[in-house]
Amino acid sequence: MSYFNQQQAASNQTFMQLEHEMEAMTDVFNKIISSCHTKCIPTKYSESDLNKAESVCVDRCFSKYMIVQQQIGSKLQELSQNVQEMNAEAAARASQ
Amino acid sequence: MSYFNQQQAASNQTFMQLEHEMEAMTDVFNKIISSCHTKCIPTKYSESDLNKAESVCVDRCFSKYMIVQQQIGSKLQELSQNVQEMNAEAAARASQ
Amino acid sequence: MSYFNQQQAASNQTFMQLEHEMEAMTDVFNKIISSCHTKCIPTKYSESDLNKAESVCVDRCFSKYMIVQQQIGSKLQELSQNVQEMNAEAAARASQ
Amino acid sequence: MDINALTPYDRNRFMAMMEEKQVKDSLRLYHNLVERCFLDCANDFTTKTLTAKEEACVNKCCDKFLKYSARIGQRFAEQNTAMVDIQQQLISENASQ
Amino acid sequence: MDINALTPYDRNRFMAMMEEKQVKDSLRLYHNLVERCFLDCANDFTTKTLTAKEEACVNKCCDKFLKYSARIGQRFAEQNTAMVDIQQQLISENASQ
Amino acid sequence: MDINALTPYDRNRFMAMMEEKQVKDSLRLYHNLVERCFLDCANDFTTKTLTAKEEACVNKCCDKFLKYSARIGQRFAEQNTAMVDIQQQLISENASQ
Repeated sequence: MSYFNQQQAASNQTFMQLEHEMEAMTDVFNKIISSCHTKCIPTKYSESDLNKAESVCVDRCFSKYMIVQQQIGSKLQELSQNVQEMNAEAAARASQ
Repeated sequence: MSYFNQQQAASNQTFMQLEHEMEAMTDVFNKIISSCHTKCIPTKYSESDLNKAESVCVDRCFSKYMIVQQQIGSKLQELSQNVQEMNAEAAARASQ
Repeated sequence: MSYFNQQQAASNQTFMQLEHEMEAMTDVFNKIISSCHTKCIPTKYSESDLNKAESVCVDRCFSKYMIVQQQIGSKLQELSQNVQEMNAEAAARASQ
Repeated sequence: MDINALTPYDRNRFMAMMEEKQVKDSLRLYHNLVERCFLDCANDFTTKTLTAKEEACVNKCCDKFLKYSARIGQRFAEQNTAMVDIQQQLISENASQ
Repeated sequence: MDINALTPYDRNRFMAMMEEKQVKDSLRLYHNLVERCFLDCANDFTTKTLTAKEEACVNKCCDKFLKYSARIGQRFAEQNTAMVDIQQQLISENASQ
Repeated sequence: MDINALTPYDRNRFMAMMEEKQVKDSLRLYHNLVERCFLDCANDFTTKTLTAKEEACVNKCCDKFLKYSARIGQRFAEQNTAMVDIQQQLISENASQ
Protein backbone atom coordinates (compact mmCIF):
# COMPACT_ATOMS: atom_id res chain seq x y z
CA MET A 1 0.00 0.00 0.00
CA SER A 2 1.31 3.43 -0.91
CA TYR A 3 2.00 5.98 1.83
CA PHE A 4 -1.02 7.99 0.70
CA ASN A 5 -3.31 4.98 0.95
CA GLN A 6 -1.92 4.10 4.38
CA GLN A 7 -2.64 7.65 5.54
CA GLN A 8 -6.15 7.48 4.06
CA ALA A 9 -6.85 4.13 5.73
CA ALA A 10 -5.64 5.32 9.16
CA SER A 11 -7.66 8.53 8.78
CA ASN A 12 -10.79 6.61 7.82
CA GLN A 13 -10.29 4.28 10.77
CA THR A 14 -10.01 7.26 13.15
CA PHE A 15 -13.06 8.87 11.53
CA MET A 16 -15.15 5.74 12.10
CA GLN A 17 -13.99 5.47 15.71
CA LEU A 18 -14.96 9.12 16.31
CA GLU A 19 -18.34 8.49 14.66
CA HIS A 20 -19.00 5.46 16.86
CA GLU A 21 -17.89 7.33 19.99
CA MET A 22 -20.22 10.22 19.24
CA GLU A 23 -23.18 7.89 18.65
CA ALA A 24 -22.41 6.10 21.92
CA MET A 25 -22.19 9.41 23.78
CA THR A 26 -25.58 10.48 22.41
CA ASP A 27 -27.15 7.16 23.39
CA VAL A 28 -25.78 7.34 26.96
CA PHE A 29 -26.74 11.03 27.32
CA ASN A 30 -30.34 10.33 26.27
CA LYS A 31 -30.62 7.38 28.64
CA ILE A 32 -29.33 9.48 31.56
CA ILE A 33 -31.75 12.30 30.68
CA SER A 34 -34.62 9.83 30.74
CA SER A 35 -33.52 7.84 33.82
CA CYS A 36 -32.63 10.76 36.07
CA HIS A 37 -35.82 12.63 35.14
CA THR A 38 -37.75 9.60 36.34
CA LYS A 39 -35.72 9.40 39.56
CA CYS A 40 -35.47 13.10 40.45
CA ILE A 41 -38.10 15.31 38.78
CA PRO A 42 -41.70 15.01 40.02
CA THR A 43 -44.25 15.46 37.27
CA LYS A 44 -46.43 17.90 39.20
CA TYR A 45 -44.49 20.91 37.79
CA SER A 46 -45.31 23.42 40.51
CA GLU A 47 -42.47 25.76 39.47
CA SER A 48 -40.20 26.54 36.51
CA ASP A 49 -36.83 26.07 38.22
CA LEU A 50 -35.02 23.09 39.66
CA ASN A 51 -35.19 23.48 43.43
CA LYS A 52 -32.25 22.63 45.70
CA ALA A 53 -33.36 19.05 46.40
CA GLU A 54 -33.90 18.30 42.72
CA SER A 55 -30.51 19.79 41.76
CA VAL A 56 -28.70 17.66 44.35
CA CYS A 57 -30.62 14.56 43.22
CA VAL A 58 -29.74 15.23 39.56
CA ASP A 59 -26.00 15.53 40.33
CA ARG A 60 -26.01 12.35 42.43
CA CYS A 61 -28.10 10.51 39.85
CA PHE A 62 -25.61 11.38 37.13
CA SER A 63 -22.74 10.28 39.34
CA LYS A 64 -24.37 6.95 40.19
CA TYR A 65 -25.22 6.29 36.52
CA MET A 66 -21.56 6.69 35.58
CA ILE A 67 -20.53 4.31 38.37
CA VAL A 68 -23.06 1.67 37.27
CA GLN A 69 -21.77 2.05 33.68
CA GLN A 70 -18.19 1.57 34.89
CA GLN A 71 -19.12 -1.42 37.05
CA ILE A 72 -20.98 -3.20 34.24
CA GLY A 73 -18.31 -2.28 31.69
CA SER A 74 -15.68 -3.96 33.85
CA LYS A 75 -17.78 -7.10 34.27
CA LEU A 76 -18.32 -7.38 30.51
CA GLN A 77 -14.59 -6.89 29.85
CA GLU A 78 -13.73 -9.58 32.41
CA LEU A 79 -16.27 -11.98 30.83
CA SER A 80 -14.88 -11.32 27.36
CA GLN A 81 -11.31 -11.99 28.55
CA ASN A 82 -12.47 -15.26 30.14
CA VAL A 83 -14.02 -16.28 26.82
CA GLN A 84 -10.78 -15.45 24.98
CA GLU A 85 -8.71 -17.44 27.50
CA MET A 86 -11.06 -20.44 27.19
CA ASN A 87 -10.84 -20.28 23.37
CA ALA A 88 -7.04 -20.09 23.54
CA GLU A 89 -6.88 -23.13 25.88
CA ALA A 90 -9.27 -25.08 23.65
CA ALA A 91 -7.19 -24.23 20.57
CA ALA A 92 -4.00 -25.29 22.39
CA ARG A 93 -5.52 -28.64 23.41
CA ALA A 94 -6.88 -29.23 19.90
CA SER A 95 -3.44 -28.78 18.36
CA GLN A 96 -1.80 -31.32 20.72
CA MET B 1 -20.08 28.24 -9.80
CA SER B 2 -21.66 27.29 -13.10
CA TYR B 3 -25.44 27.51 -13.54
CA PHE B 4 -25.64 23.71 -13.54
CA ASN B 5 -23.77 23.42 -10.23
CA GLN B 6 -25.95 26.12 -8.68
CA GLN B 7 -29.05 24.21 -9.77
CA GLN B 8 -27.61 20.98 -8.36
CA ALA B 9 -26.72 22.62 -5.06
CA ALA B 10 -30.18 24.19 -4.63
CA SER B 11 -31.82 20.88 -5.57
CA ASN B 12 -29.69 18.96 -3.07
CA GLN B 13 -30.51 21.50 -0.37
CA THR B 14 -34.25 21.08 -1.04
CA PHE B 15 -33.85 17.30 -1.09
CA MET B 16 -32.18 17.32 2.34
CA GLN B 17 -34.87 19.62 3.75
CA LEU B 18 -37.59 17.27 2.46
CA GLU B 19 -35.73 14.30 3.95
CA HIS B 20 -35.48 16.00 7.37
CA GLU B 21 -39.13 17.04 7.26
CA MET B 22 -40.27 13.51 6.49
CA GLU B 23 -38.16 12.06 9.32
CA ALA B 24 -39.60 14.66 11.71
CA MET B 25 -43.16 13.86 10.58
CA THR B 26 -42.58 10.15 11.19
CA ASP B 27 -41.15 10.83 14.67
CA VAL B 28 -44.09 13.07 15.65
CA PHE B 29 -46.64 10.63 14.20
CA ASN B 30 -45.19 7.71 16.18
CA LYS B 31 -45.14 9.73 19.41
CA ILE B 32 -48.79 10.74 18.95
CA ILE B 33 -49.77 7.12 18.21
CA SER B 34 -48.09 6.05 21.42
CA SER B 35 -49.27 8.94 23.63
CA CYS B 36 -52.90 9.01 22.56
CA HIS B 37 -53.20 5.22 22.80
CA THR B 38 -52.08 5.55 26.43
CA LYS B 39 -54.56 8.37 27.08
CA CYS B 40 -57.61 7.10 25.18
CA ILE B 41 -57.57 3.33 24.50
CA PRO B 42 -58.14 1.01 27.48
CA THR B 43 -56.17 -2.22 27.24
CA LYS B 44 -59.11 -4.48 28.11
CA TYR B 45 -60.03 -4.84 24.39
CA SER B 46 -63.68 -5.78 24.82
CA GLU B 47 -64.51 -4.99 21.19
CA SER B 48 -62.85 -4.56 17.78
CA ASP B 49 -64.06 -1.04 16.99
CA LEU B 50 -63.37 2.36 18.48
CA ASN B 51 -66.50 3.32 20.39
CA LYS B 52 -67.88 6.86 20.38
CA ALA B 53 -66.08 7.95 23.57
CA GLU B 54 -62.73 6.62 22.35
CA SER B 55 -63.14 8.31 18.94
CA VAL B 56 -63.88 11.67 20.55
CA CYS B 57 -60.93 11.25 22.93
CA VAL B 58 -58.59 10.38 20.04
CA ASP B 59 -59.57 13.49 18.06
CA ARG B 60 -59.18 15.75 21.11
CA CYS B 61 -55.90 14.07 22.07
CA PHE B 62 -54.49 14.73 18.61
CA SER B 63 -55.65 18.33 18.76
CA LYS B 64 -54.09 18.91 22.19
CA TYR B 65 -50.81 17.30 21.12
CA MET B 66 -50.53 19.72 18.20
CA ILE B 67 -51.24 22.67 20.52
CA VAL B 68 -48.57 21.53 23.01
CA GLN B 69 -46.13 21.14 20.09
CA GLN B 70 -46.94 24.68 18.92
CA GLN B 71 -46.64 26.12 22.43
CA ILE B 72 -43.25 24.53 23.08
CA GLY B 73 -42.02 25.35 19.58
CA SER B 74 -42.78 29.04 20.19
CA LYS B 75 -40.97 28.99 23.56
CA LEU B 76 -37.88 27.41 22.00
CA GLN B 77 -37.89 29.93 19.15
CA GLU B 78 -38.19 32.82 21.64
CA LEU B 79 -35.32 31.41 23.72
CA SER B 80 -33.13 31.01 20.63
CA GLN B 81 -33.82 34.60 19.56
CA ASN B 82 -32.90 35.82 23.07
CA VAL B 83 -29.60 33.92 22.80
CA GLN B 84 -28.91 35.47 19.40
CA GLU B 85 -29.69 38.99 20.71
CA MET B 86 -27.42 38.45 23.73
CA ASN B 87 -24.59 37.24 21.46
CA ALA B 88 -25.05 40.26 19.17
CA GLU B 89 -24.94 42.66 22.15
CA ALA B 90 -21.84 40.98 23.54
CA ALA B 91 -20.14 41.15 20.14
CA ALA B 92 -21.06 44.84 19.84
CA ARG B 93 -19.62 45.60 23.30
CA ALA B 94 -16.46 43.61 22.55
CA SER B 95 -15.79 45.63 19.40
CA GLN B 96 -16.10 49.00 21.18
CA MET C 1 -29.31 -5.16 -20.00
CA SER C 2 -26.08 -7.12 -20.31
CA TYR C 3 -25.71 -10.43 -18.45
CA PHE C 4 -23.27 -8.78 -16.04
CA ASN C 5 -25.71 -5.99 -15.18
CA GLN C 6 -28.53 -8.50 -14.68
CA GLN C 7 -26.32 -10.44 -12.27
CA GLN C 8 -25.41 -7.23 -10.44
CA ALA C 9 -29.05 -6.16 -10.17
CA ALA C 10 -30.20 -9.55 -8.83
CA SER C 11 -27.29 -9.59 -6.38
CA ASN C 12 -28.09 -6.08 -5.15
CA GLN C 13 -31.76 -7.04 -4.75
CA THR C 14 -30.77 -10.08 -2.65
CA PHE C 15 -28.36 -7.95 -0.62
CA MET C 16 -31.09 -5.42 0.22
CA GLN C 17 -33.50 -8.21 1.17
CA LEU C 18 -30.88 -9.72 3.50
CA GLU C 19 -30.23 -6.27 4.99
CA HIS C 20 -33.94 -5.69 5.65
CA GLU C 21 -34.34 -9.17 7.12
CA MET C 22 -31.45 -8.64 9.51
CA GLU C 23 -32.81 -5.29 10.66
CA ALA C 24 -36.23 -6.86 11.22
CA MET C 25 -34.67 -9.73 13.20
CA THR C 26 -32.81 -7.27 15.43
CA ASP C 27 -36.00 -5.26 16.03
CA VAL C 28 -38.03 -8.35 16.95
CA PHE C 29 -35.22 -9.73 19.14
CA ASN C 30 -34.97 -6.48 21.11
CA LYS C 31 -38.74 -6.31 21.61
CA ILE C 32 -38.84 -9.89 22.91
CA ILE C 33 -35.91 -9.18 25.26
CA SER C 34 -37.79 -6.19 26.65
CA SER C 35 -41.26 -7.78 26.78
CA CYS C 36 -40.30 -11.10 28.31
CA HIS C 37 -38.06 -9.43 30.91
CA THR C 38 -41.12 -7.45 32.00
CA LYS C 39 -43.28 -10.57 32.11
CA CYS C 40 -40.84 -13.05 33.66
CA ILE C 41 -37.94 -11.44 35.54
CA PRO C 42 -38.71 -9.74 38.88
CA THR C 43 -36.60 -6.69 39.52
CA LYS C 44 -35.66 -7.66 43.09
CA TYR C 45 -32.51 -9.49 41.86
CA SER C 46 -32.05 -11.83 44.81
CA GLU C 47 -29.72 -14.14 42.87
CA SER C 48 -27.46 -14.18 39.79
CA ASP C 49 -29.03 -17.13 37.97
CA LEU C 50 -32.38 -17.70 36.33
CA ASN C 51 -34.29 -20.04 38.63
CA LYS C 52 -36.46 -22.86 37.30
CA ALA C 53 -39.70 -20.85 37.30
CA GLU C 54 -38.09 -17.94 35.46
CA SER C 55 -36.53 -20.25 32.86
CA VAL C 56 -39.86 -21.92 32.13
CA CYS C 57 -41.59 -18.52 31.92
CA VAL C 58 -38.93 -17.22 29.51
CA ASP C 59 -39.33 -20.19 27.15
CA ARG C 60 -43.13 -19.91 27.21
CA CYS C 61 -42.98 -16.15 26.79
CA PHE C 62 -40.81 -16.51 23.69
CA SER C 63 -43.15 -19.14 22.29
CA LYS C 64 -46.23 -16.97 22.87
CA TYR C 65 -44.56 -13.94 21.33
CA MET C 66 -43.88 -15.88 18.14
CA ILE C 67 -47.51 -17.07 18.02
CA VAL C 68 -48.84 -13.52 18.48
CA GLN C 69 -46.48 -12.37 15.70
CA GLN C 70 -47.77 -15.14 13.42
CA GLN C 71 -51.41 -14.38 14.27
CA ILE C 72 -51.08 -10.66 13.57
CA GLY C 73 -48.97 -11.26 10.46
CA SER C 74 -51.74 -13.44 9.02
CA LYS C 75 -54.39 -10.82 9.78
CA LEU C 76 -52.37 -8.09 8.08
CA GLN C 77 -51.77 -10.31 5.02
CA GLU C 78 -55.50 -11.09 4.80
CA LEU C 79 -56.36 -7.37 5.07
CA SER C 80 -53.85 -6.48 2.38
CA GLN C 81 -55.27 -9.17 0.04
CA ASN C 82 -58.78 -7.81 0.64
CA VAL C 83 -57.56 -4.33 -0.33
CA GLN C 84 -55.95 -5.71 -3.50
CA GLU C 85 -59.15 -7.59 -4.43
CA MET C 86 -61.26 -4.47 -3.87
CA ASN C 87 -58.91 -2.41 -6.04
CA ALA C 88 -59.03 -5.05 -8.79
CA GLU C 89 -62.84 -5.11 -8.70
CA ALA C 90 -63.01 -1.30 -8.78
CA ALA C 91 -60.61 -1.22 -11.74
CA ALA C 92 -62.68 -3.87 -13.56
CA ARG C 93 -65.89 -1.90 -13.01
CA ALA C 94 -64.26 1.35 -14.10
CA SER C 95 -63.14 -0.18 -17.41
CA GLN C 96 -66.67 -1.43 -18.29
CA MET D 1 -38.98 25.17 0.25
CA ASP D 2 -39.25 25.30 -3.51
CA ILE D 3 -40.25 21.87 -4.76
CA ASN D 4 -39.56 22.96 -8.34
CA ALA D 5 -35.90 23.36 -7.38
CA LEU D 6 -35.65 19.55 -7.47
CA THR D 7 -33.82 18.33 -10.56
CA PRO D 8 -35.22 15.21 -12.28
CA TYR D 9 -32.41 13.22 -10.64
CA ASP D 10 -33.42 14.44 -7.17
CA ARG D 11 -37.11 13.91 -7.92
CA ASN D 12 -36.26 10.25 -8.50
CA ARG D 13 -34.14 10.19 -5.37
CA PHE D 14 -37.11 11.55 -3.40
CA MET D 15 -39.52 8.97 -4.85
CA ALA D 16 -37.05 6.19 -3.98
CA MET D 17 -36.68 7.59 -0.46
CA MET D 18 -40.47 7.72 -0.02
CA GLU D 19 -40.81 4.12 -1.20
CA GLU D 20 -38.10 2.89 1.17
CA LYS D 21 -39.70 4.91 3.96
CA GLN D 22 -43.12 3.33 3.32
CA VAL D 23 -41.62 -0.17 3.48
CA LYS D 24 -39.81 0.65 6.74
CA ASP D 25 -42.90 2.34 8.24
CA SER D 26 -45.11 -0.66 7.44
CA LEU D 27 -42.60 -3.05 9.03
CA ARG D 28 -42.31 -0.82 12.08
CA LEU D 29 -46.11 -0.60 12.44
CA TYR D 30 -46.33 -4.41 12.27
CA HIS D 31 -43.57 -4.98 14.85
CA ASN D 32 -44.92 -2.31 17.23
CA LEU D 33 -48.43 -3.78 16.92
CA VAL D 34 -47.13 -7.26 17.78
CA GLU D 35 -45.27 -5.92 20.82
CA ARG D 36 -48.25 -3.91 22.06
CA CYS D 37 -50.81 -6.69 21.71
CA PHE D 38 -48.40 -9.19 23.26
CA LEU D 39 -47.84 -6.94 26.28
CA ASP D 40 -51.56 -6.21 26.69
CA CYS D 41 -52.91 -9.72 26.05
CA ALA D 42 -50.34 -12.38 26.96
CA ASN D 43 -50.59 -12.81 30.72
CA ASP D 44 -51.01 -16.54 31.34
CA PHE D 45 -47.62 -18.24 31.35
CA THR D 46 -48.86 -21.64 32.50
CA THR D 47 -48.89 -22.64 28.81
CA LYS D 48 -46.62 -22.02 25.83
CA THR D 49 -49.44 -21.55 23.35
CA LEU D 50 -52.08 -18.81 23.49
CA THR D 51 -55.20 -19.52 25.50
CA ALA D 52 -58.54 -18.92 23.75
CA LYS D 53 -58.94 -15.75 25.82
CA GLU D 54 -55.49 -14.47 24.82
CA GLU D 55 -56.09 -15.22 21.15
CA ALA D 56 -59.42 -13.34 21.17
CA CYS D 57 -57.71 -10.43 22.95
CA VAL D 58 -54.97 -10.29 20.30
CA ASN D 59 -57.60 -10.22 17.53
CA LYS D 60 -59.48 -7.31 19.06
CA CYS D 61 -56.28 -5.51 20.03
CA CYS D 62 -55.06 -5.73 16.42
CA ASP D 63 -58.37 -4.59 14.86
CA LYS D 64 -58.76 -1.76 17.34
CA PHE D 65 -55.19 -0.56 16.88
CA LEU D 66 -55.50 -0.49 13.09
CA LYS D 67 -58.71 1.54 13.26
CA TYR D 68 -57.13 3.81 15.89
CA SER D 69 -53.98 4.51 13.88
CA ALA D 70 -56.03 5.04 10.70
CA ARG D 71 -57.97 7.74 12.57
CA ILE D 72 -54.76 9.39 13.81
CA GLY D 73 -53.41 9.14 10.26
CA GLN D 74 -56.46 10.99 8.94
CA ARG D 75 -56.11 13.79 11.49
CA PHE D 76 -52.39 13.95 10.77
CA ALA D 77 -52.84 14.27 7.00
CA GLU D 78 -55.44 17.03 7.50
CA GLN D 79 -52.83 18.93 9.54
CA ASN D 80 -49.87 18.35 7.26
CA THR D 81 -51.44 19.32 3.93
CA ALA D 82 -48.28 21.05 2.68
CA MET D 83 -46.16 17.90 2.83
CA VAL D 84 -49.05 15.76 1.52
CA ASP D 85 -49.43 18.11 -1.49
CA ILE D 86 -45.71 17.90 -2.28
CA GLN D 87 -45.80 14.09 -2.13
CA GLN D 88 -48.91 13.94 -4.35
CA GLN D 89 -47.37 16.32 -6.88
CA LEU D 90 -44.26 14.15 -7.20
CA ILE D 91 -46.28 10.94 -7.37
CA SER D 92 -48.49 12.22 -10.21
CA GLU D 93 -45.47 13.59 -12.10
CA ASN D 94 -43.88 10.16 -11.78
CA ALA D 95 -47.04 8.39 -12.93
CA SER D 96 -47.42 10.57 -16.05
CA GLN D 97 -43.83 9.93 -17.19
CA MET E 1 -7.27 7.49 18.90
CA ASP E 2 -4.89 9.87 17.15
CA ILE E 3 -6.86 12.92 16.05
CA ASN E 4 -3.90 14.09 13.99
CA ALA E 5 -4.36 11.00 11.82
CA LEU E 6 -7.38 12.75 10.26
CA THR E 7 -6.63 14.02 6.75
CA PRO E 8 -8.06 17.46 5.85
CA TYR E 9 -10.78 15.65 3.89
CA ASP E 10 -11.79 13.63 6.94
CA ARG E 11 -11.57 16.67 9.21
CA ASN E 12 -14.21 18.26 6.98
CA ARG E 13 -16.23 15.06 7.02
CA PHE E 14 -16.13 15.10 10.81
CA MET E 15 -17.21 18.76 11.02
CA ALA E 16 -20.11 18.04 8.64
CA MET E 17 -21.09 14.99 10.72
CA MET E 18 -21.02 17.07 13.92
CA GLU E 19 -23.21 19.76 12.31
CA GLU E 20 -25.75 17.19 11.08
CA LYS E 21 -25.69 15.55 14.52
CA GLN E 22 -26.39 18.87 16.23
CA VAL E 23 -29.39 19.53 13.98
CA LYS E 24 -30.74 16.03 14.62
CA ASP E 25 -30.09 16.25 18.39
CA SER E 26 -31.93 19.60 18.63
CA LEU E 27 -34.91 18.20 16.74
CA ARG E 28 -34.93 15.10 18.92
CA LEU E 29 -34.77 17.18 22.11
CA TYR E 30 -37.72 19.27 20.87
CA HIS E 31 -39.85 16.24 19.96
CA ASN E 32 -39.03 14.37 23.19
CA LEU E 33 -39.84 17.49 25.21
CA VAL E 34 -43.23 17.84 23.48
CA GLU E 35 -44.04 14.17 24.15
CA ARG E 36 -42.98 14.35 27.79
CA CYS E 37 -44.89 17.53 28.62
CA PHE E 38 -47.95 16.26 26.75
CA LEU E 39 -47.94 13.00 28.71
CA ASP E 40 -47.40 14.77 32.04
CA CYS E 41 -49.78 17.72 31.53
CA ALA E 42 -52.59 16.83 29.13
CA ASN E 43 -55.15 14.92 31.18
CA ASP E 44 -58.50 16.62 30.57
CA PHE E 45 -60.04 15.29 27.36
CA THR E 46 -63.39 17.03 27.77
CA THR E 47 -62.01 19.75 25.47
CA LYS E 48 -59.88 19.80 22.31
CA THR E 49 -57.89 22.87 23.32
CA LEU E 50 -55.62 23.12 26.38
CA THR E 51 -57.23 24.25 29.63
CA ALA E 52 -55.54 27.13 31.46
CA LYS E 53 -54.18 24.62 33.98
CA GLU E 54 -52.73 22.40 31.23
CA GLU E 55 -51.15 25.36 29.45
CA ALA E 56 -49.48 26.55 32.67
CA CYS E 57 -48.27 23.00 33.32
CA VAL E 58 -46.73 22.78 29.83
CA ASN E 59 -44.91 26.08 30.39
CA LYS E 60 -43.36 24.95 33.66
CA CYS E 61 -42.66 21.45 32.33
CA CYS E 62 -40.78 22.95 29.39
CA ASP E 63 -38.76 25.45 31.48
CA LYS E 64 -37.91 22.85 34.09
CA PHE E 65 -36.87 20.26 31.50
CA LEU E 66 -34.56 22.71 29.71
CA LYS E 67 -32.84 23.67 32.99
CA TYR E 68 -32.66 19.99 33.95
CA SER E 69 -31.09 18.86 30.70
CA ALA E 70 -28.66 21.81 30.74
CA ARG E 71 -27.47 20.61 34.16
CA ILE E 72 -27.06 17.02 32.92
CA GLY E 73 -25.25 18.42 29.89
CA GLN E 74 -22.81 20.27 32.16
CA ARG E 75 -22.06 17.16 34.24
CA PHE E 76 -21.71 15.13 31.02
CA ALA E 77 -19.23 17.53 29.44
CA GLU E 78 -17.15 17.55 32.67
CA GLN E 79 -16.97 13.74 32.41
CA ASN E 80 -16.26 13.49 28.70
CA THR E 81 -13.42 16.00 28.46
CA ALA E 82 -11.46 13.91 25.96
CA MET E 83 -14.20 14.02 23.32
CA VAL E 84 -14.99 17.68 24.12
CA ASP E 85 -11.29 18.59 23.61
CA ILE E 86 -11.19 16.81 20.24
CA GLN E 87 -14.35 18.62 19.09
CA GLN E 88 -12.99 21.99 20.23
CA GLN E 89 -9.64 21.40 18.51
CA LEU E 90 -11.37 20.66 15.19
CA ILE E 91 -13.75 23.61 15.55
CA SER E 92 -10.94 26.09 16.18
CA GLU E 93 -8.85 24.66 13.31
CA ASN E 94 -11.90 25.11 11.07
CA ALA E 95 -12.48 28.68 12.28
CA SER E 96 -8.87 29.76 11.67
CA GLN E 97 -8.91 28.51 8.05
CA MET F 1 -34.10 -15.39 -1.59
CA ASP F 2 -31.27 -17.01 -3.51
CA ILE F 3 -28.06 -16.56 -1.55
CA ASN F 4 -26.06 -17.79 -4.53
CA ALA F 5 -27.25 -14.70 -6.41
CA LEU F 6 -24.76 -12.68 -4.33
CA THR F 7 -21.71 -11.67 -6.34
CA PRO F 8 -18.34 -11.88 -4.55
CA TYR F 9 -18.48 -8.10 -4.15
CA ASP F 10 -21.87 -8.32 -2.42
CA ARG F 11 -20.77 -11.27 -0.33
CA ASN F 12 -18.03 -9.02 1.06
CA ARG F 13 -20.51 -6.21 1.53
CA PHE F 14 -22.75 -8.57 3.51
CA MET F 15 -19.87 -9.77 5.71
CA ALA F 16 -18.89 -6.14 6.41
CA MET F 17 -22.52 -5.30 7.22
CA MET F 18 -22.74 -8.26 9.62
CA GLU F 19 -19.52 -7.19 11.36
CA GLU F 20 -20.72 -3.60 11.77
CA LYS F 21 -24.08 -4.90 13.00
CA GLN F 22 -22.40 -7.09 15.62
CA VAL F 23 -20.38 -4.14 16.94
CA LYS F 24 -23.50 -1.98 17.12
CA ASP F 25 -25.58 -4.75 18.72
CA SER F 26 -22.94 -5.34 21.41
CA LEU F 27 -22.79 -1.63 22.23
CA ARG F 28 -26.58 -1.42 22.34
CA LEU F 29 -26.78 -4.46 24.65
CA TYR F 30 -24.21 -2.85 26.98
CA HIS F 31 -25.98 0.53 27.08
CA ASN F 32 -29.44 -1.03 27.54
CA LEU F 33 -28.08 -3.25 30.34
CA VAL F 34 -26.59 -0.22 32.13
CA GLU F 35 -29.89 1.67 31.87
CA ARG F 36 -31.96 -1.27 33.07
CA CYS F 37 -29.80 -2.11 36.07
CA PHE F 38 -29.53 1.57 36.99
CA LEU F 39 -33.31 1.98 36.93
CA ASP F 40 -33.89 -1.23 38.90
CA CYS F 41 -31.08 -0.84 41.47
CA ALA F 42 -30.22 2.83 42.05
CA ASN F 43 -32.83 4.14 44.47
CA ASP F 44 -30.92 5.81 47.30
CA PHE F 45 -30.03 9.37 46.30
CA THR F 46 -28.68 10.41 49.70
CA THR F 47 -25.20 9.60 48.33
CA LYS F 48 -23.42 10.13 45.02
CA THR F 49 -21.67 6.75 45.06
CA LEU F 50 -23.37 3.36 45.05
CA THR F 51 -24.30 1.86 48.43
CA ALA F 52 -23.15 -1.71 49.09
CA LYS F 53 -26.74 -2.86 48.53
CA GLU F 54 -26.98 -1.05 45.20
CA GLU F 55 -23.64 -2.42 44.02
CA ALA F 56 -24.67 -5.99 44.88
CA CYS F 57 -27.98 -5.42 43.07
CA VAL F 58 -26.18 -4.20 39.93
CA ASN F 59 -23.95 -7.31 39.97
CA LYS F 60 -26.88 -9.71 40.16
CA CYS F 61 -28.95 -7.66 37.69
CA CYS F 62 -26.11 -7.81 35.18
CA ASP F 63 -25.44 -11.55 35.61
CA LYS F 64 -29.13 -12.38 35.47
CA PHE F 65 -29.72 -10.26 32.38
CA LEU F 66 -26.83 -11.85 30.50
CA LYS F 67 -28.08 -15.38 31.26
CA TYR F 68 -31.64 -14.28 30.37
CA SER F 69 -30.70 -12.79 27.01
CA ALA F 70 -28.48 -15.79 26.19
CA ARG F 71 -31.53 -18.01 26.71
CA ILE F 72 -33.71 -15.80 24.50
CA GLY F 73 -30.88 -15.80 21.94
CA GLN F 74 -30.88 -19.62 21.91
CA ARG F 75 -34.66 -19.82 21.41
CA PHE F 76 -34.39 -17.13 18.71
CA ALA F 77 -31.66 -18.95 16.78
CA GLU F 78 -33.66 -22.20 16.92
CA GLN F 79 -36.58 -20.33 15.33
CA ASN F 80 -34.62 -18.45 12.70
CA THR F 81 -32.60 -21.34 11.27
CA ALA F 82 -32.90 -20.06 7.68
CA MET F 83 -31.09 -16.80 8.41
CA VAL F 84 -28.59 -18.54 10.70
CA ASP F 85 -27.75 -21.03 7.90
CA ILE F 86 -27.19 -18.20 5.41
CA GLN F 87 -24.88 -16.40 7.84
CA GLN F 88 -22.91 -19.58 8.56
CA GLN F 89 -22.55 -20.38 4.86
CA LEU F 90 -21.10 -16.94 4.15
CA ILE F 91 -18.81 -17.06 7.21
CA SER F 92 -17.34 -20.44 6.22
CA GLU F 93 -16.90 -19.31 2.59
CA ASN F 94 -15.05 -16.27 3.89
CA ALA F 95 -12.87 -18.36 6.21
CA SER F 96 -11.85 -20.79 3.47
CA GLN F 97 -10.73 -17.99 1.11
